[in-house]
Amino acid sequence: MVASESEQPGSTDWLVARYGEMRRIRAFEEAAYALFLRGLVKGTTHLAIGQEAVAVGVSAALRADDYVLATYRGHHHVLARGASVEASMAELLGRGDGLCGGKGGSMHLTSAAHGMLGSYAIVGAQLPIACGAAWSAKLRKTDQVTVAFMGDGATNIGAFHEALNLAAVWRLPVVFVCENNLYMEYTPIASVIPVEHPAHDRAPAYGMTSELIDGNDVVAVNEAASRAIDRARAGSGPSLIEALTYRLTGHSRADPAKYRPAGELEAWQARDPLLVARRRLEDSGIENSHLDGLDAEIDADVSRAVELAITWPATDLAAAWTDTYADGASEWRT
Amino acid sequence: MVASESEQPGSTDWLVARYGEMRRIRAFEEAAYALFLRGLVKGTTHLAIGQEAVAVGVSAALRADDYVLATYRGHHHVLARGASVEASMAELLGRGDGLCGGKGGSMHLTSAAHGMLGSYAIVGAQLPIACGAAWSAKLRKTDQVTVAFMGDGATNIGAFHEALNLAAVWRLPVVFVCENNLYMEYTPIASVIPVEHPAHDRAPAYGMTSELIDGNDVVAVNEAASRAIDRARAGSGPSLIEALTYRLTGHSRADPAKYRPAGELEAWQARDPLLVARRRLEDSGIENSHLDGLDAEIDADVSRAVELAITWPATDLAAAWTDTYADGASEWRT
Amino acid sequence: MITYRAAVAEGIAREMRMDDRVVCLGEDIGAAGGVFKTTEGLFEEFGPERIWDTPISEQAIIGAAIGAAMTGMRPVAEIMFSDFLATCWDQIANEAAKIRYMSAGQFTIPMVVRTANGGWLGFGAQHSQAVENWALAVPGLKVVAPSDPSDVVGLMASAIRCDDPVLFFEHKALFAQKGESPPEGHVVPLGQAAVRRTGDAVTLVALAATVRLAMEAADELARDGIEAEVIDLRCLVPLDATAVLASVRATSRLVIVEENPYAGGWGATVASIVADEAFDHLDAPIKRVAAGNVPLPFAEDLERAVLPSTERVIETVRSILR
Amino acid sequence: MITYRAAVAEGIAREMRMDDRVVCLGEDIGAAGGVFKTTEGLFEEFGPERIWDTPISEQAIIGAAIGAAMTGMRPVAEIMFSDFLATCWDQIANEAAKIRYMSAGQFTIPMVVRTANGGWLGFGAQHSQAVENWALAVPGLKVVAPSDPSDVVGLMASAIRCDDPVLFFEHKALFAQKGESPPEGHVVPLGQAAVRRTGDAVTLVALAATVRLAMEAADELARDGIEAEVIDLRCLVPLDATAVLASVRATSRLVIVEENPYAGGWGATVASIVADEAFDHLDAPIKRVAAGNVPLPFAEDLERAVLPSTERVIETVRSILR
Ligand SMILES: Cc1ncc(C[n+]2csc(CCOP(=O)(O)OP(=O)(O)O)c2C)c(N)n1
Ligand SMILES: Cc1ncc(C[n+]2csc(CCOP(=O)(O)OP(=O)(O)O)c2C)c(N)n1
Ligand SMILES: [Mg+2]
Ligand SMILES: [Mg+2]
Repeated sequence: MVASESEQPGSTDWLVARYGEMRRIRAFEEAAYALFLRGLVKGTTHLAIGQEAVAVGVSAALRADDYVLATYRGHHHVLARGASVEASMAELLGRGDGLCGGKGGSMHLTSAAHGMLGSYAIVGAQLPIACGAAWSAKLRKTDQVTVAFMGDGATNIGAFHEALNLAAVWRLPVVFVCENNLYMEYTPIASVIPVEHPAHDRAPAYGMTSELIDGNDVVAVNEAASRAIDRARAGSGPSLIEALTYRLTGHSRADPAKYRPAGELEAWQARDPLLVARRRLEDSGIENSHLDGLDAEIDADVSRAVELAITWPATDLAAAWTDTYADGASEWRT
Repeated sequence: MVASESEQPGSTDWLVARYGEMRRIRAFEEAAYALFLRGLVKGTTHLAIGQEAVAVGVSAALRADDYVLATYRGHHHVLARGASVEASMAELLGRGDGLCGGKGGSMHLTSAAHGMLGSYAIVGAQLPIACGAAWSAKLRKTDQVTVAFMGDGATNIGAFHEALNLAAVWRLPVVFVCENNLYMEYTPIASVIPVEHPAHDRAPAYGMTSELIDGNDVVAVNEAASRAIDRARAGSGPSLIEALTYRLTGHSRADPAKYRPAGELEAWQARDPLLVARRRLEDSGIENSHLDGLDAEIDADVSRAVELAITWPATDLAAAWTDTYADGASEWRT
Repeated sequence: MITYRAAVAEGIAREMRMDDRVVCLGEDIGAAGGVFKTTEGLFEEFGPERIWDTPISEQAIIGAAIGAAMTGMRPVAEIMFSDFLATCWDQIANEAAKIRYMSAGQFTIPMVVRTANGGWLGFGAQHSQAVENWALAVPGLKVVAPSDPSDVVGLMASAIRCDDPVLFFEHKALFAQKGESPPEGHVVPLGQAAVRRTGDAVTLVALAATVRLAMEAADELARDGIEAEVIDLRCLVPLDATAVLASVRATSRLVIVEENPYAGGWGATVASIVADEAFDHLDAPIKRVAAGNVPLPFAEDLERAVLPSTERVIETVRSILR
Repeated sequence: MITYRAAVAEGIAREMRMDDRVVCLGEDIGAAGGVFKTTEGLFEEFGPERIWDTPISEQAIIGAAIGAAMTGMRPVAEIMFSDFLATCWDQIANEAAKIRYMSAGQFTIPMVVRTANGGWLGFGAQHSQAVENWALAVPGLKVVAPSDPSDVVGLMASAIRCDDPVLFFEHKALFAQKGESPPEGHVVPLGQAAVRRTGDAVTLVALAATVRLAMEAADELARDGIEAEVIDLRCLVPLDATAVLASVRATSRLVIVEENPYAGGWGATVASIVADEAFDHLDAPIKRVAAGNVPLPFAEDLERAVLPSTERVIETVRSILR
């Protein structure tokens, strides 16, 4: 979420707030999974458990009027921007009061009110669109910045190339953030890419500034994001950030993640972004028990919100026929 | 054309043969332009005047069973591979005995008999297809090499990125040759690209070997092409060559090329690949008068071939209805 | 008098003068004025702040337009030849067309994609297709294809003012055509077909370049006392089915003249509407004069053999009047 | 018994055993067995020399298949969801479909593009479309969409043996469906529709997942003594128009049940053929039960409201029998 004025980036208060946001996302994701198993969340859903620090660290570096675009793995981003748990979960449940009226679903969480320009489920598709939002800010001279998230696998698709090139040529105020979680679905990214760092190693091809960072450390993410966002805001053009992270669950609900080498999951569990933040807070003298209390509070909040969303009514069938065109309807002929 | 056994690459005989091929292409292009002005060649046509050395230098490094793919600016490539002037020009004229029966036209010259897998008019489209031909050679264990030509402007399209990445990941026996002629249509390439060398500077993004060469020197082209082709044939994977060159005419028949800065054309005319080759030959003791004689011979040959093609009959209208499907016909329903 | 070609730039310029949010992007559209000269003068009048040259990156062009449209601009993107829509079809069909719906109306996409469409110029299989039917098949898009300079200006006004993504098909074979230059403020609403000629014997439904074929056929048929009504659809979405149905109810006969191939062509959708909703009024089989089911050949005579022709329209009408 | 899902791998495996030139490529199709498990077992049986995992590069996947097909292989490419065809539409519609024609038959493109198509699974607007109509609109492609496991095997054999580029639409909602496992050597020729049920009151034309809707509707109608004939097209190209026309000539009534949106849907092409060639035999308006003209919504109840249903088929048939 946009950091409040009182919180000085890097301060203990600031980090506690970020920790809380990450915990909130984690609780949301766990609830989503549980509802999936209960058959209440349908279709498919891609959790960001383990990748919370990227969303939270970047969001805290943004202004409220900045723009964000994400992928089908986007719950963390919409929540980090400030969307409510109720409306987000209601969307996964296909309810009329969900963020997108039940018409988008888990893969398309969108919240205009939070500058969240959408979650896109065609790999790479959000990247050219992000260029457009950034171009618009430049044209309107608003100094808004656009951040586009993507996965490591997305760096192999044509849209990535075209978007990064255009951003560079037009010096657009956009920051591309690659969440490198080592896998494109079930395939290790190293097996489908000829360079070590899928995004970072390609930045020179676009003459673009780039950083390779620890994506599980919310502080490191925030610092790098702040640098890139400041640069964009100052009119110095786009940058790229490759955040090394890991999804601690399967690719999507159906995936038991059997393709992982032994020990890999455990090693990353030890680097869980929540643990990393806790360790930092401990070092600043925050008691673990205090954080446990915070956890309980957040968990209870999220759980209340989720239970509430479950009680919300189903979509009105008439909603199927609205919003195809700007007149609000779907008529394509007289 | 595939160099004959007797010609030692780099030898004077070899260079005279290459010079002759370039001259033949030049004469063809000039004839095509003249026929265009006479209204006999219709549609549009993209000449390679000034870029002959790239085609001839690369072709001389290839085996007869190797594959080549080109762009809509592809006359030089199909001729360099050995297609006849008659059949090539007849295609531009839309004649039934043209290379593609009049169904392809200037932008789609194709000659299976010469391993010329086609000229593609959607920028970048030939690059993934080239990967496929190379993959096939690998699968069939034939040690054939595939060469894909492209323009500088093509390096900004998604297909370029996907093709180079796949070639690298699969270590395909393919060589990508970028003819950097400084312009994408009427736009200087430098204005739409954030790096200095559109292809060469991007090779590292694919972990790919690359050379930046003088594309107007047929010897330099041949040497670089030989290195890359040998590497591919040996199973050491793909490479990239960026050949600096210049089109001495407009982008297509309609273009007066007014966007050129003063002096640019003249500077490149002084580096005309035919002149560069002549200078090399002079240094090797070949009299200019000998080459003038050769020119006259080739020009007369080409002109006879062109006049012959003009006399060839129009397409049979029935040809419109053949070759949509493999049964030879176009029926899509019972 | 103004050419269809110049009408494109004129239509855009009129809107740009009134609305700062309108910006253009595309390959070679700036100082070069576009490869078809359809943006000539815009760069001179509006400058590089509003007329943007792009790399050869069709996905980036459409994506940039979408993102700008979502955030307050009204971009007009050029895809040089409509065949190239295939290189950015995901951005058009899966993104631009669906963002409003997927977000339940949170975002509006007021953008125009202009593109040079169609055949008759000997440009071969990859530069000659009529692909307005591709767009018809994607809910969320509007589809416009003017047949004369006045409509180019009037429909461009509506397209740019429209809050939906509009695919605006400029017909290559019509660029040189001249017509009345419409007065300032000329607007042709989307979804309103034009009856180009009235008649009682048969209804000819046409679009863009096929309007001329239908008109020529009607003139020829009139010599034999056969009066054809010619409807220029102007748009495929919104489709003015009312106009078609009203005409067919009066003439009882329908011939559709379309440039795309028969299989999957837009005429099939029009035919199916009529075969359902005006069935009782039909006195003859519904006929479609469309392109043959082949990629377009390069040679002029072959291309003409494949594309619809005035002669085929005439023959077809005669075949259902016998 | 075999599932539709397993039939996909079985159909491919049978051809791979007989013909070394058949190779597969796609995302996660190797050791992972495909996200829909439709290639399960292939990697184990044929190994990495014949089953190739790719990066997320749909244009490269199709391009690689084209180039390999031109040079002696018979590749089978997977595009995970048919919606993603939009990301490689140029390679499919402008390259694969046209290379044979543009080269006057110098090159042959024996390749199959398999893809998971269609809705009913709550995957939302970008993972649920039925886009077989996109392929119908492009001359040069063949278009196959099986409705049961036996046809999956038999049509896969024909598709892989076909020397043209074939788009093979596997329906996501049918993957779990079980049916008889067809004997070795089972081949269903392309372009031969199957009459799934005979009847004299009305012809129902369906494809892939809509075959079940038509059959259920027919069963229900039969209770009232209305006997519907159900034709499973199996392929859009080649289209078995003969079978449809013969049936309509007998029943005099036609209802088409298709999953794609009405505008630009394949049913329109079928309707227009019938409205032309069987006009004199028709006793009622031609009806099309298609998806609504909207992007597909995520929520289950909304998606069902938009997609065609058994109930709508029944109502529609009743409406033309009154
Ligand atoms: C164009 C396209 N191709 C394939 C897919 C199917 N798909 C969905 S997620 C995914 C893997 C993406 O990997 P990555 O970019 O690393 O993101 P992650 O899932 O790891 O967050 C694939 C292949 C898709 N959605 N879009
Ligand atoms: C996808 C696509 N976009 C645009 C075009 C139109 N076009 C044809 S040639 C060309 C310029 C290509 O420049 P470059 O790659 O440098 O090749 P050159 O013409 O200089 O040989 C353009 C934009 C096209 N054919 N395909
Ligand atoms: Mg990943
Ligand atoms: Mg160039």
